[in-house]
Amino acid sequence: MITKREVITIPESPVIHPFGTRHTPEMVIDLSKRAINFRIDVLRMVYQNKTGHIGGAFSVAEILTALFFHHLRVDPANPHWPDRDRFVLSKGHACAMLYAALAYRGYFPVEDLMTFRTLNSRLQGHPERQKTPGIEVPSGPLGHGVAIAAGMALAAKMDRSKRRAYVVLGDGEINAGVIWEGALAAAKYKLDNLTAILDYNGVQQTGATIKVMPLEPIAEKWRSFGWHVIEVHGHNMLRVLDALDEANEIHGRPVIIVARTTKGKGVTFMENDHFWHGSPPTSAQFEAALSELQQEVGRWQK
Amino acid sequence: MITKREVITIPESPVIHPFGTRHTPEMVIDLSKRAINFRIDVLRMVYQNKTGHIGGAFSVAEILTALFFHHLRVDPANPHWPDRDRFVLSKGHACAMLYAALAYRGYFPVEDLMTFRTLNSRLQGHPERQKTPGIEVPSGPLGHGVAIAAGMALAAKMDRSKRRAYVVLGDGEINAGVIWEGALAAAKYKLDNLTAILDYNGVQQTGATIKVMPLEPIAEKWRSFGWHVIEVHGHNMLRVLDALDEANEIHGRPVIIVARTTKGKGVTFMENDHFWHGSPPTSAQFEAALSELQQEVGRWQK
Amino acid sequence: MAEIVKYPFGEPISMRKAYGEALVSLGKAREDVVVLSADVSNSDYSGMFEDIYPDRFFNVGIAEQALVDIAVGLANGGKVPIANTFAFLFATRALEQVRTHLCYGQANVKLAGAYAGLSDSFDGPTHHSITDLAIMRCLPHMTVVIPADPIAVHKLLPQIVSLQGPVFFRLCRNEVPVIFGDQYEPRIGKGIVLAEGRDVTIISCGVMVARCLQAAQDLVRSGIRPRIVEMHTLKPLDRELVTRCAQETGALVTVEEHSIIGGLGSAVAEVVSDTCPVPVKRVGIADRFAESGPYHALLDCYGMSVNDVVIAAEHAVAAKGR
Amino acid sequence: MAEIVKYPFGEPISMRKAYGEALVSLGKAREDVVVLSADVSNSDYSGMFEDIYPDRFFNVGIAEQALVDIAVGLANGGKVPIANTFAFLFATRALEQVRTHLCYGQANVKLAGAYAGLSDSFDGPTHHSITDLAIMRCLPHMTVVIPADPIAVHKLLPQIVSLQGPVFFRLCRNEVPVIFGDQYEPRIGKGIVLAEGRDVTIISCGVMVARCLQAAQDLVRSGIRPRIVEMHTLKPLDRELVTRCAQETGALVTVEEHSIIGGLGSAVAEVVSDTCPVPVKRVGIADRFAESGPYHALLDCYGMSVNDVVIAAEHAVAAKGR
Ligand SMILES: Cc1ncc(C[n+]2csc(CCOP(=O)(O)OP(=O)(O)O)c2C)c(N)n1
Ligand SMILES: Cc1ncc(C[n+]2csc(CCOP(=O)(O)OP(=O)(O)O)c2C)c(N)n1
Ligand SMILES: [Mg+2]
Ligand SMILES: [Mg+2]
Repeated sequence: MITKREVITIPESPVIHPFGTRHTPEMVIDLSKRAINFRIDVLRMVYQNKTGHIGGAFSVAEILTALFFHHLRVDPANPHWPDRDRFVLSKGHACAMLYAALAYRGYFPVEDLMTFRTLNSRLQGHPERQKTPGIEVPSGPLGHGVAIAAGMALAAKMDRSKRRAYVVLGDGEINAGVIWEGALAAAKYKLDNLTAILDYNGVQQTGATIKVMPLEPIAEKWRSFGWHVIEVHGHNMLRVLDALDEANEIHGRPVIIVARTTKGKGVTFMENDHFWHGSPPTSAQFEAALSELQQEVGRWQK
Repeated sequence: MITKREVITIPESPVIHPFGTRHTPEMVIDLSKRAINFRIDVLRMVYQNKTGHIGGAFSVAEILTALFFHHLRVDPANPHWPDRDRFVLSKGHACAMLYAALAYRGYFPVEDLMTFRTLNSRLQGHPERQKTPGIEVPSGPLGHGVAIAAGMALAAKMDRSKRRAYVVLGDGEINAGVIWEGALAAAKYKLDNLTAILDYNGVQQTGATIKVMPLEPIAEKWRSFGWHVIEVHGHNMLRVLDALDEANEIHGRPVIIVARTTKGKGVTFMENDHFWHGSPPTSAQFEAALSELQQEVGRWQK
Repeated sequence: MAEIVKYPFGEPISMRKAYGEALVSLGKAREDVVVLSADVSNSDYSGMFEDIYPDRFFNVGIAEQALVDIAVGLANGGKVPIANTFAFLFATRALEQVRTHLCYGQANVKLAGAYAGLSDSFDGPTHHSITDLAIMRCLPHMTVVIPADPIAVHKLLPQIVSLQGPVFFRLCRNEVPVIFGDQYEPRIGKGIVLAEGRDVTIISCGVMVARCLQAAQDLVRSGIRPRIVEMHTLKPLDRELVTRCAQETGALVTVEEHSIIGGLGSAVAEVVSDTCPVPVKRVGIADRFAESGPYHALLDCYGMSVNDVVIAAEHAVAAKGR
Repeated sequence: MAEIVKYPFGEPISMRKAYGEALVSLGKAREDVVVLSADVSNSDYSGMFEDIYPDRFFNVGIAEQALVDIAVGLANGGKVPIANTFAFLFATRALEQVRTHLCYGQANVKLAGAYAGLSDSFDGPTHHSITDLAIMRCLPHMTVVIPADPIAVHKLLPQIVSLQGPVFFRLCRNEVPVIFGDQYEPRIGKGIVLAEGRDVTIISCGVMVARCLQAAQDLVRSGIRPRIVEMHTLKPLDRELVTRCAQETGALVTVEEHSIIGGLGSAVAEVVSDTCPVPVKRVGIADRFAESGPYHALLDCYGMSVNDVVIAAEHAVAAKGR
């Protein structure tokens, strides 16, 4: 049995690298390490409560870390600050990773993480606005993120605010028609303050996307819908940070960052296997995964 | 007041040019003329009952005529023949034109046309399967056609039948997300027995598509979703006939014929004006429209 | 009470036009209001707002799911969005958006459901909206409001916008008689007794209220004195009023332009079965699709004629004995 | 009657596994059956059919609207499609497809709504399906069937496929006790009296039937003899049986894993308010969203414990007097 304390894998209070600061090697190392530590937290959360989604949480570790510990202009002490950047985890099932990021970012106590999906927890099975500080809108049913973020970006434009809207999408998720409705609308309104990040891990719930619902040519799809496309290695922290910055420089159209990632990233037996979409590990699997991730943290430590 | 008899603008029983016959000049002339006569029927139906959609009916006149009087392998005497080609008018609001084509094709008495949208009529405001022979599925709520026709094409493949599925789409209609869900699925299952025809008239209900919801680059959108695209002048009967044939020769992927058309085609004051999407004409407008269309028939008569 | 209802009724006025005007007034009064439509702004008359406040108007094309989701995003930015499309589309095509973000997420978005009931009569059953009340009513946190005439549209819309949280405002397309006078002061959540009576209570909403008032005159002539209640708010239902009517009149009739399953009739039956079991006769569409045709003819043919109300009231009274 | 219900209940069996097995048997019996899923075939267990009949199985990705529409196209070609996804998605995301093509168009498509009620308990309120019965029930031409245990799944699925027209088959995700013995022979449209009693009738469906049988034992101990009715078909409702129970026992309790608005309770209240007004107490979720947590704990916390049924029955009996 894991105690609540054990979850604190980064005992020092985490450094925030404010938006606009240079992407120094130290910062990249710090954020990369942190992303792996978040994977460990997620692993513990899902293992302890025997429920949750590991695969798609692991694939967005670097993306969420880059957003919450550098790129997003948010204030955990004032989560309703009107000019905060807006973030939507459209692939809501990956919320264990978001909860880890939010907790360490200061939105709520890190101790709460281990209550994930239990009765009376503030951390629901999928993101929930009322219970969890830092969540803008619920998610879980896939497909909403593009259109919602478009609405957020539209509101920012009306307010002549510099705030931006960010949305993280799953690749299976973009099978959903409402994604393309939102894509058309964002292009119509030239929402260059909207950045989508596609977690292009090539796997959805029941198998590889190429088998379940082929998506190639992915960049052409978004381009033909009026979006600017940036392709990036989604586990390379520096590239992710740079891509997020680059998106701010695209004018007159929304941007999608197609992040090439691996589902279950970091744990060899979980990678690319849709079994790990929504299954909790056994204790042996937990130990193996933990040790692999800890070794990986160790490699960044050097 | 128009009597029921007056609707019969083609008194001779219409020639059917069976599928596979050569697209002779006589056939093209006959079908072109017939399409204009159908416009006259539609005009009368909408005028008499003061309700219905003219603009989008006029833009598909040649397409529906080509399909029902040549291309489709159907048998009005046996509307449930299992191996009939399947046709879905996804932009169901244009059904006045479909009803005209079905009536003259022999599915039900031509006299019934003038009962359009009245109580107890077999001709509902939007297509209805139970009441109207020749209708495969209801339509009206936009967006269903691609996915439904994909299901029809899939069934044909399972049965190893040569029957094909056809669907006519509006350009405004393809704003709807479910269109793109269906497009992905049709490509996944390589449904080369599915032909979509996009009535690309550039106008939707509240204005030009470029203003309401821009769709360009249209061909790239469909290509990036895995479809073969044929572009054609949608009021040029020979080109429409040829494109429908050409679609049969594309293997391994579904085909969309992007038909460049004009909303309200054939009546100068109706063309390209979204006002004529769903408004019935006054008596003066009716007379003016009728005379312009009759002159046009006359030109083909020579 | 006589001042609430106008006798004789005023000339018919277009409900959608009244709605467009109310929207424009609101646009003036409240700068945070934004209006969205899904390529039907010339049907639902939200286009009247667009003409005057183009910068606060968004036409998202034929994309009802995105319509609601974009509104959710705008609400997150502090706007008060009023999303417009056909009632049946909110209640079906965009329902997951409504459930997840408006009801569960409690986004402050208002839905103006145009062409409700059979009012888009000629377009036929694909466009009729005969189950929207059942669908919206079952969603937690949803408020469901149904104006009975053009005056009600004007009086209710500002309240809807002032309310925090999602509201479904169910609108008729057509010209309907003005039944309310200046004394009509609806408050969301409170039913209104339009006429007193002790033999039976007729509870109705929307354009059927006028038909109930007509039915009341027939009933009085045949010796039945009905109480007439206008239930402009279907959810939250005025349970106290419903129970009191059951206690005081011993029988109820519900009248709605909707299926007899799941809507007002069902809401009333739920309450009185719990608090004061009395006969409830439900007037509405008998769980079937209608057809294309003229509006008032459809109402008559599909179980919502004045006479249908009269007969239901007679049956309700007769059932009291047993 | 004792043979219908097994006492003590059998060991818990996974409902979704029972469903997968029933689907496979059906695949053998009927070549015209095709199965579709929307990227959740390892959740809804339609994947068991895929394993054996891959050529008759279609995974359309995360596209529930296309799922239903493609099924409509297949039905048009003479197949009998069984579409599979989460119950809440049929009842919201794909609802317009369901309404327009299955109900209005009467396409012969079956919907297997997985993870219904609170049974996808840990995924939380976004995935819970607490209004699907209200939504499906209000649609004309829809048949709504809710199996109470794994045996019922096996017995009902073939009937559903034999029926011409759309059916919504509401399925629990989890392991539930086997309550029925071999004598259980459900017929769609007919409720079943599982236990006789004269003081009150408890009408329930789905996994709550087991809890009602447990509640009955408690009630008998405290001197109340409840009649227990299993209403596996919510629509068309067995009105005769409901009315007879009202007449013979004078009070009713409805029990469902669903909001108390619009579902079984509402259907029963509609009927008895019309035919035989008696107290009806509705057990279910009190018009709110639940939360994440273990399944049985959620049922207990959100108003569907055995004790909630007992208390409702006591209240119903007490209300008879008044
Ligand atoms: C509309 C909808 N359909 C189905 C599901 C069930 N579901 C949850 S996650 C998932 C797969 C998502 O795949 P992807 O978007 O690729 O996510 P990732 O690989 O990043 O986990 C599915 C089908 C859902 N949540 N919402
Ligand atoms: C889902 C849906 N949304 C809105 C409508 C209302 N509507 C009917 S026709 C139409 C415009 C269609 O435009 P388009 O597809 O371009 O058709 P066309 O120009 O050929 O008439 C709209 C918005 C509808 N029928 N269905
Ligand atoms: Mg993926
Ligand atoms: Mg058009």
